[in-house]
Amino acid sequence: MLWTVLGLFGLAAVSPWATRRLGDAAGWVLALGPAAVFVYWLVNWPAVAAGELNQTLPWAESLGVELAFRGDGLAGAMSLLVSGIGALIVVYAGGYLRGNPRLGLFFAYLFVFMGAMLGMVVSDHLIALFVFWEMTSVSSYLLIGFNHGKPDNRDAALKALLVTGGGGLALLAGLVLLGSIGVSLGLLLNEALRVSVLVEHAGAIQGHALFPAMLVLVLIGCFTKSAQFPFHFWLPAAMAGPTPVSAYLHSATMVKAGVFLLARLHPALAGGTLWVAVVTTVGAVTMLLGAVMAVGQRDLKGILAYTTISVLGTLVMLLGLGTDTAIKAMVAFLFAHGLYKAALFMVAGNVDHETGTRDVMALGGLRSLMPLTAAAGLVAALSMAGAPPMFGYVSKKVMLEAQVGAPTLAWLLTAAAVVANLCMVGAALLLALRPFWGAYREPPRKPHEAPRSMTFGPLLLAALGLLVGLLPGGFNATLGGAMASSIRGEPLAMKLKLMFGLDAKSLLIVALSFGALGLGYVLYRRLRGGPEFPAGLQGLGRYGPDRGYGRAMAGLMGLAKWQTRVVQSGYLRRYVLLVVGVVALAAGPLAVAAVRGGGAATIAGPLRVHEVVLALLVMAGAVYGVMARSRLAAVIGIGGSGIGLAVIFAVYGAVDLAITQLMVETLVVVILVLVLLRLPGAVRASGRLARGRDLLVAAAGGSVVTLLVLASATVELPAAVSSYYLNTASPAAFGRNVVNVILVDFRALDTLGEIVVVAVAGVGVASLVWRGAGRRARPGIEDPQRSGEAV
Amino acid sequence: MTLADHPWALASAYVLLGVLGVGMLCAAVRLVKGPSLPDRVVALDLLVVAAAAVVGMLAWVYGQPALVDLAVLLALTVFIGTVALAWYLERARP
Amino acid sequence: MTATLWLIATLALATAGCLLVLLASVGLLRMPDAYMRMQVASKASTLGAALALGGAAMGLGDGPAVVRAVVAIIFLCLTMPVAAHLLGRAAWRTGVPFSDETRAIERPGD
Amino acid sequence: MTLLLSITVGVLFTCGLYLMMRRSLMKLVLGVLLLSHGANLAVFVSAGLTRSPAPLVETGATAPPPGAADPLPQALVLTAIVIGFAVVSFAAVLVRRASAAVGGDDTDHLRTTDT
Amino acid sequence: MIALPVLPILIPLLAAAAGLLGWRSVLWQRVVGVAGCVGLFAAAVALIVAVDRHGMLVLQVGAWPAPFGITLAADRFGSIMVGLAAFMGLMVCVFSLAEATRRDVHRGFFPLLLVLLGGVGGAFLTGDLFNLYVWFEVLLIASFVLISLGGGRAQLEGAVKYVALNLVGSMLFLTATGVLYGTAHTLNLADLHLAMHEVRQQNPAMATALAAVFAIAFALKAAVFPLFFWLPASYHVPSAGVCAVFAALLTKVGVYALVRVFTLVFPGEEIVITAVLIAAGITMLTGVLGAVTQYEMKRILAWHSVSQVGYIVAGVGLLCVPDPAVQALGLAATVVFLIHHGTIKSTLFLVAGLIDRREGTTQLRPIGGLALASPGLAVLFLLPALSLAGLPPSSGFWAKLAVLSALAEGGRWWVLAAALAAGLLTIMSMMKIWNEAFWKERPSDSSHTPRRLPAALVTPVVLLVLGTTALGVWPQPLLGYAQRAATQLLDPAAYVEAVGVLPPPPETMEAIDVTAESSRAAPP
Amino acid sequence: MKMFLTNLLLALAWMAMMGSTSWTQFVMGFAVAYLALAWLGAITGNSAKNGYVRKLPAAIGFGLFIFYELVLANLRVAYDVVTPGPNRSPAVIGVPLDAETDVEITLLANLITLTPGTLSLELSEDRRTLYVHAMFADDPAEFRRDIKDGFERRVLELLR
Amino acid sequence: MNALVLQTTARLVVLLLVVFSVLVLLRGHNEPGGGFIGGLLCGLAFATHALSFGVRATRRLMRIDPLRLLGVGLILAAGSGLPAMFRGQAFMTGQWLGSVPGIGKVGSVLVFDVGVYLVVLGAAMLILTGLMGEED
Ligand code: NA
Ligand code: NA
Repeated sequence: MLWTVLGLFGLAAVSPWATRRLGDAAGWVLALGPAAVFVYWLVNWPAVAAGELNQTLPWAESLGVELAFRGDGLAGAMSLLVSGIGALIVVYAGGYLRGNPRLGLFFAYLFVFMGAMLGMVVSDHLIALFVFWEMTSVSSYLLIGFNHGKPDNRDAALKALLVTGGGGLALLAGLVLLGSIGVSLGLLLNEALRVSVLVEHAGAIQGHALFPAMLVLVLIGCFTKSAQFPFHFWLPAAMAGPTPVSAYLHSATMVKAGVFLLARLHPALAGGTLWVAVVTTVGAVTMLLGAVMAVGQRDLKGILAYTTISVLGTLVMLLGLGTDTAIKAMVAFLFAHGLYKAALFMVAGNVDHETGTRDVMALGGLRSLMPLTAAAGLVAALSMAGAPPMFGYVSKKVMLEAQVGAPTLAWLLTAAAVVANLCMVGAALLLALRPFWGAYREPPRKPHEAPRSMTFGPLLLAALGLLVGLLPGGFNATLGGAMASSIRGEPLAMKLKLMFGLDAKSLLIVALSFGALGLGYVLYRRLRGGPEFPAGLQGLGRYGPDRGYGRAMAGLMGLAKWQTRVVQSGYLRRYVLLVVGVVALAAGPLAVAAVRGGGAATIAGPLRVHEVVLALLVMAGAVYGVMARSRLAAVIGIGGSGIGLAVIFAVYGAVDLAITQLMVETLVVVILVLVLLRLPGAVRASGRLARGRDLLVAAAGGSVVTLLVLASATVELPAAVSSYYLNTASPAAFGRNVVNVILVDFRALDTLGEIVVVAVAGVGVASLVWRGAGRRARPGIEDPQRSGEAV
Repeated sequence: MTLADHPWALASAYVLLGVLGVGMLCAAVRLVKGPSLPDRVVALDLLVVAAAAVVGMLAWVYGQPALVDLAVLLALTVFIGTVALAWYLERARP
Repeated sequence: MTATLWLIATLALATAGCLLVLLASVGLLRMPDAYMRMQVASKASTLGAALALGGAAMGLGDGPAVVRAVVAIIFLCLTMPVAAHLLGRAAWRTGVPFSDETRAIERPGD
Repeated sequence: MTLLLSITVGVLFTCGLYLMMRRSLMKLVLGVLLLSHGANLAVFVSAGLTRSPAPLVETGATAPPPGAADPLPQALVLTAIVIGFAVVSFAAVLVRRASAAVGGDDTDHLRTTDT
Repeated sequence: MIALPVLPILIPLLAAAAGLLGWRSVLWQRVVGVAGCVGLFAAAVALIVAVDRHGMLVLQVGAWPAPFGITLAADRFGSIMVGLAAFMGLMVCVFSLAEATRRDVHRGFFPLLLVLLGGVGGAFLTGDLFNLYVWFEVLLIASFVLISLGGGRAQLEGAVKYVALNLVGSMLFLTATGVLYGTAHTLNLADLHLAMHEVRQQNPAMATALAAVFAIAFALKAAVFPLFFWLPASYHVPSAGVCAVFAALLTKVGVYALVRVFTLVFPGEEIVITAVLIAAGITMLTGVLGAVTQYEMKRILAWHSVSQVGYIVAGVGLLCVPDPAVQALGLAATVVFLIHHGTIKSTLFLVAGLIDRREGTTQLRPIGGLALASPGLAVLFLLPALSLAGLPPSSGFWAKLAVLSALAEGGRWWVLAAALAAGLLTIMSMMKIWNEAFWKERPSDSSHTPRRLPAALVTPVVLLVLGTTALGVWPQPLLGYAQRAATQLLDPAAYVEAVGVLPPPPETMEAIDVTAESSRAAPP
Repeated sequence: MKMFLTNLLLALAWMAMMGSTSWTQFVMGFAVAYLALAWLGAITGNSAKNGYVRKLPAAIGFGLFIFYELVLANLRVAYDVVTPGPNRSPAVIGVPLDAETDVEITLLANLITLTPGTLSLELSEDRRTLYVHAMFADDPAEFRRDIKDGFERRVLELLR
Repeated sequence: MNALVLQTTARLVVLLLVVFSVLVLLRGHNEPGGGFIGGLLCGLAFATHALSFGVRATRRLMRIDPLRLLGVGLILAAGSGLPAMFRGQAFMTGQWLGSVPGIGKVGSVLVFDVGVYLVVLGAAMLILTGLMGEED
């Protein structure tokens, strides 16, 4: 299984090069990759059915992450869907983007996306699954923004990435929580996120205190990815991508990722009230909303996008219900949708490609010019509408069955499903009838039938939809049953059939089905002339979460600007003030406590006049340095203070120190004087209030240091290190000046570092003051005012 | 024979240190008062020279010949500091 | 006995030095203009420091220390007048005012 | 004396920090210089004050006279002094170049790299 | 083997000195620069391997026994950090062969870079607190000069703010070190570990106060909220190579010191380290918010450095949880994140350098269309950008996952929430750059003719991108190493034993009492 | 100068031979060497041999003179400082110079400065006039004469 | 500064200080002094010279490029620890050659201190001449 994923990534890496070599045939040839994956799953289906297809590789063991693959029914079915439709999409894209110099790049993105999708569906370890999950987000970002010349496309791509990425973060948090729940249940780190292990501990997990938080986070992840209300708004915007992308995104894969994960986690997490309530509600709302919004669209891809949202809502709702019928319905619906929606997107793409417009109102009568496309569109649309004998009809039937049999609020759910279906019918007819039948309207470009590469896919998919509808038994026995069992967590037989029984429930369902079809047709009649009637519905989109997204972005910008203004004001003095304030506030109370704690300190010994005078001088010099009007006077004051300090050192037996301090001070004064000479004039002082505040904060900072110094005397420990120096310097290090011996021998490494500092300071000053050194710099490269000046 | 052997001598040495201290304070006052920059420089000069005397006395009081070195260096450096300040005063004139 | 005498002598020397330093400081405070302050400060302090240092070094009775003290004294005598001259010149050149008592001020070109 | 010198440390820090909060670049450097003084004195005082002979071994002896000052803080402070010297020198020259570049001894002119 | 711990300090310093000897020759400077970096890299690799195989390597400089001399102690954490410094140093050095102008070289670019690396190496390897201060100053002054090397207004402005604020931190560090010496009377970290037991017995508040001051000093160096101002004000002003080396190393040293001190000297100071954790959470958000307003690539990256420091420090902050398993997770996360961020952020700065070279600016508004014009550059940006955003499978994802797992294990939900929110905004920022520089069409009023990118500029970036991508795809070696490093960090007793702190010999035990105020030499 | 250095060298050699670095040994060595030079100066082949030998006593006398002046002037200033009310008469006075060489002028200016009450302020561009600030200059002419007859004469005597 | 009095004195003072700085360096292991103090003193000496005669004259007088001085100093200081390494001892283990009267035991430590001296001197010179060079 690993190789199927890696193979696609490898294909991604070579496809830009391969596309250039293969020319027009590239699509057909490269499609062999996903086709091979498709074949792999077909060939291995017995193993899948037997649950024997497992593979575990070490990955990030330290974090308990393994590349654990499990080819169960769900994985196998999804893989077949992904790789099968994927192969068709590759073929289709080869035609759709023929001659586009970036076709190779497109294939690369597509294969990354496909590989990630395949990796995701087969992952048993949730972190590995998440890795692939995020890869789909990123590759879809690149795909949506493929035509990035237009700002709208870029915005749409970003919106998709931010919403799904944000959801991904929630999901990650949820998974991390789930992992820690697992560990707290006694699982090993690497097992705690293995779905196959978690399933066995479902009860314990759901009883854990962190379960609700975890569940909500995971659901947010799934809902954003699967465009559930209120996160659905990114999906219509993502129509911007080239059509093959939309097809792939919507039908098979990315948006189904969320549904897939819900299905994957269903055995472990589902069943509780929270799950049922949240998932069912969100799903139902999304189903209704998507369907209603769909009929308000004029853009082919817009209609498709909203109907997709509706279907996703349906799938989620079914998973929320979680009854056996609901799961069967979900499986059927998922596949049916995969087939017809991909076909319809390709059909829409063909229309767009050939006519240059996607506005349904601008199209009409294309049937004769594009017969194959029209045929595929019609069949697929019928499946979408749920008309017999299509796969769509079969799945709709079982869906309604699930609604009717819902444990609570069955009537409400059923009503919602019927309304949604009715809108779907309208939308389907709008898609398939309006452009092809009726009077011919002159589109922007003269249309003719799309090339074979672009009709092959939709025809095949539409035909499959019809085939499964007619003969659902094969599906029941293979894909459907295996997938449903995986979701259920125990064997579950699929029993889809075209015909219906004659019991009351079956009759009700059939009645509802056909009723929806009929009402849908009525709706279509209203819509055909132009969708004025649902124009009001557009408001739902405009004032809904999308607007919230815009507001959030603007708010974020405002907040960021405010923060920058407040925190990063550019006033150095304010920075210093804040830093010192932090020191005073954070360390001040602790320093006070430190002085009061511990033993009595001997801090007030006998005073000597000259020492007191020296200390006063040091302080006076410093204070004068602060008060002096003239900067030179300040230098003199501080210089005096430094020299006083030198003498204080001398008083306490530190001659070397005193000498050094003295000479350094002198040199510093010389340097400061040199600096001062060419310094521009000083600015006026700040206001009294500011000065008072600064003084207060500075004094608080100073007091902290004073307190710390005093506090150091509260602890009495032997000075063993010093004794060692005093006793060892002369006999072992052959020097009688112990301080110097420390500097050049005991702690010579300090001194080495120190002279490096001095040397660098010298180099630095030289580099600052040498104006001449750059004269011979190469022209063009020399850029003294480096970037980052403006704004 | 050191200063420390005679309490009276030691006491008078401390008195002398106090005298120097008072002198330093006077100089500090001038340093602060100015009014002209040369005044301040002279005050600094005097402070350092007084400090040299203090250090010399301390060498005696503590019996630390090493401190004399510091006094020597104080005498050396005060010159350089003054030269620099004078250099500045002359150059910085408007 | 000689030791005590030596001690008294060195103390006297040091006392003179310290008093001179004090004198210089007081003069620095009391004199009316920068030039006169320089006069008092630079010289009295030089002599004072020299005496104090010399006295201390001799009192210390350490040979090398006395040599160093002598070096310091020579150095002070060598450099202090130069420093004072430079400061005076700077004051003079930058137009630091003379006190009202000053009777005559001759300048180059007069 | 420890108390008085601790207060001296505090005053040095206070003055240094206050100077760093001024608008003048030169005062910024002077502030750093005072901070450096303060830190050096803090290290020196914390380690314990002794009015004692310098840690020098007399010729012929193997150790300094008993009660000699702790040599380690001296070495540390010496190192710190020299580092402080290097840093302050560089800062001073930097400030001079910066004030020339922004046309004034004013930190409020240094705002273009923040916002 | 005995020499190994000193080589990462010695090689760059000697090379820097050699560079100064022949400073007039640009060729000589370049040769010495590359030779020094290669040597350092070799030494670092040897060190990492040796330490991982044989345990800690300890060198008593000057053969003076600990705690009397200075001890160099290389544990896993220290060596991997040295490895990071060496690797990034080498990459930036090669990059600078093309980027640094003759003028820069004449002003000492290569010796300065080498000194910076030497200082960083010293900081990562030393087992002595004051020596740590010295190496901090070494790398600090080298960074001062490097940041101002360009000499333009922006460089000088940034440098002033950088210098001023970092010096406040240095002074704090120095003061705290002095006070700590005055309290515990030793500087050797291992010895301090022992001495602090005694200190805590005599005055526990003193230990806490000192811990707080050290935390503040190091947090300032690490650019943790609310002490990060220096970073956004200055990180973006130097040339890209310098930015890269700064991003790789400067804040890291602060974090390193935080880890070292809080595992060895102040273990169990819960109040302080809790504050650090909270600050880390705020830092994550502040940093990303700051980036939102920026429209210049290097500034954006600089702000993200702040944010990412929050993630890094969060791992350290988990030391506030008494559970050693959580502590180990946190520290391991810190190590992983350090390495991740050190490489990725630098790579991105180097990419900014490439864009600067090609387009003449790193402002986002006047450039565009690079995705089509230079697909290679697009790949070189996109991969590390996604990694910075924490999207899998990249080093950034594993690092983030490690931090999140640790936070979850420690039950610090608010910080975890902050980390997630910051993650989203990071994605946004990276995509802003991508949108503006790569996807957006080139503004029509742009008159700049793109310049070719020389191989010396591109090669290190390619290597870095390959390396970091490999790290993302195959993270276990790093993760495992980090885990072992964290375990080692949480075993101070082993550190003390390896350093071999000896009890003082009996005759020196009659210690001079330096704490008492006395004037024994001079009679009263 | 060469002779002086020779003298110094000999003194150092003396110390080395005595195996002592004490200052008494140095003084002894210096004295002995001086005497030797005074006697056998011709050996060095220096034409100014007698100059050095003769000038050393002159220099010592000069030193004593300076010391005397220094003490005297200090006392005068001290009196002025400690007594209330001014009894001084400050002035800036230009003194024409006979001294020509750098060393001569420097020495003179320093001496003037070193003695309290006078401070050399400025040397004219043509190096012919030294402007002196005097605290007690009741009569400028007399002041000039004092300088020229006192300091300048002695300086020139010593150096020429 | 064009002051005759200063220049005349400075000649003497500079010479004195330079000699004194070497003295301080050499005896530093046993008396107060050492590489730092020596280097700083020598730097101050040249500062005096520069202030008296102008920085160009000082550069001419020094003849050695201060940057080279830094390089040599660093190599001496860092290199003084290498011989020990080549003998299999820890870096910077003292290597002693013998006794020199007036200085005491001489060895790698003195080399180290000389390195310190040169670096401090070089840096001081760079800073001073750099700053004053701008004035010329
Ligand atoms: Na203590
Ligand atoms: Na040694």
